[in-house]
Amino acid sequence: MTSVQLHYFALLREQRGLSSEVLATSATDAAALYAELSARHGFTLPIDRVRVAINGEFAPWNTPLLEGAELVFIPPVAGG
Amino acid sequence: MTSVQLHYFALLREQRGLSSEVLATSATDAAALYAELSARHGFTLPIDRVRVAINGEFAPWNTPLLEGAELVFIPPVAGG
Amino acid sequence: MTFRISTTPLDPPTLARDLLDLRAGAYVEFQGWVRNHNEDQAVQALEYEAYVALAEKEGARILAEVATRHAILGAACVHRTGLLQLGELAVWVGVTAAHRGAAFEACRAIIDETKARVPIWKKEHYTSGATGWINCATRGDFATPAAPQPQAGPG
Amino acid sequence: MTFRISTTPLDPPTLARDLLDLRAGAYVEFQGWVRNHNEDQAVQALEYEAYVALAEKEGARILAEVATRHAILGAACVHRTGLLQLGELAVWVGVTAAHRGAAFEACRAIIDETKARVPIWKKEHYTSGATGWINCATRGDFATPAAPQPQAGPG
Repeated sequence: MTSVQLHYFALLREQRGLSSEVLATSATDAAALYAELSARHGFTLPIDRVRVAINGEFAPWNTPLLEGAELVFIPPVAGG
Repeated sequence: MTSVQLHYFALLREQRGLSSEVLATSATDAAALYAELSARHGFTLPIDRVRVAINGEFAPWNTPLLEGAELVFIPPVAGG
Repeated sequence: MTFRISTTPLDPPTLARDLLDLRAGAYVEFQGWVRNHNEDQAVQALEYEAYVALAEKEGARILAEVATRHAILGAACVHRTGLLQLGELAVWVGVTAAHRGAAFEACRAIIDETKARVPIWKKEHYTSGATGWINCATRGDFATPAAPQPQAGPG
Repeated sequence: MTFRISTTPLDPPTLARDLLDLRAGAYVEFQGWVRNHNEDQAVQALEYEAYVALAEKEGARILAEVATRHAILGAACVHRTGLLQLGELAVWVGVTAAHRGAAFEACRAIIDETKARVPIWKKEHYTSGATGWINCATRGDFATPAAPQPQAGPG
């Protein structure tokens, strides 16, 4: 199990019902973690409409999860 | 002879040495009047770089001069 | 060249002052205002949320990229977060250049890239009482269609 | 939709206020500043002169034309005359639209057409002591080359 820190924004924050959490997961990469959380919390955004940031930078979905990493799933942006 | 009112701006005002005058001319259109004044005052701008306004509107160079008309020769503009 | 997220109202004259430059002949400014409609729906307010650390990092990258592509002298962008009322200023972009062509093109590029890449989200509150996160609809029911997804990774 | 010549300094926030519109999502502004150089010459001040009656008439035509070609909600332009120092605001254009594309394009078109068609003249005062009416050089010695001549007759 890997322990990671998660922050949620916008639609994902509302669907998760909280802004951050620390989670122990058996997922080995960011994509698997998003799939796990989608199944558990009913996220409506398919993974191909979401990006992931790890430790404050955009990262590929297949980035392995390291102990203590900080992840943010980024829903489609809409500034302006 | 036709009596017209002239206003000068920018380079033409400086080359004429005044801002307005009333002039009696034998020129029959605006182009002929510009040629007459160029010869008299040494205007450096050739007619193809100048436009003419008559009674407050841009007008073709071959517009006949009518008694009392107000003419402005328009040097190349440079707003902004 | 600063890109900033602000939780307080933006004052364009104050923001523009930092861009004063005697070499500049052109200044172009963009302001995004909260308008009273989107598509066919009447809007009452907008709520903006940002992932501030990454938004400011990605925004700074946008300004740097634009500065390499256009002959500009200065550029800045500030984006509001929080609940905004109709007519309020949501985003401000200012650009200076010796000549106007570069200033217009850079200003346009900065707001386009900001909307496409910077992690900021917008929830519309409609007069009907409904709300919607823009670009997040998954059944095409109320919000605007998703913009094309930007490429993953910085730059 | 007003086009105005002003003999006194321009204040952008005051000018922008007239364009406030709850239907507008985008506001684009252009400011032309007196810069400290032109081509390779150091500039000390600029002197603007206008044929006011025709300038305001032609300017109003430009705004009307642009409004028919772009989906804008409002537009205004004010141009200074007189002697302006470095950094001073010579011309201001503001445009509102529901969407930013139209606002950017219309703002650009207004300043482009204004520079090409409106009877306003600019004399540069160089730090060398020389002066020159822009676009009026006939021997290509010091001023910028003439812009292409606009068509005769109202637009």
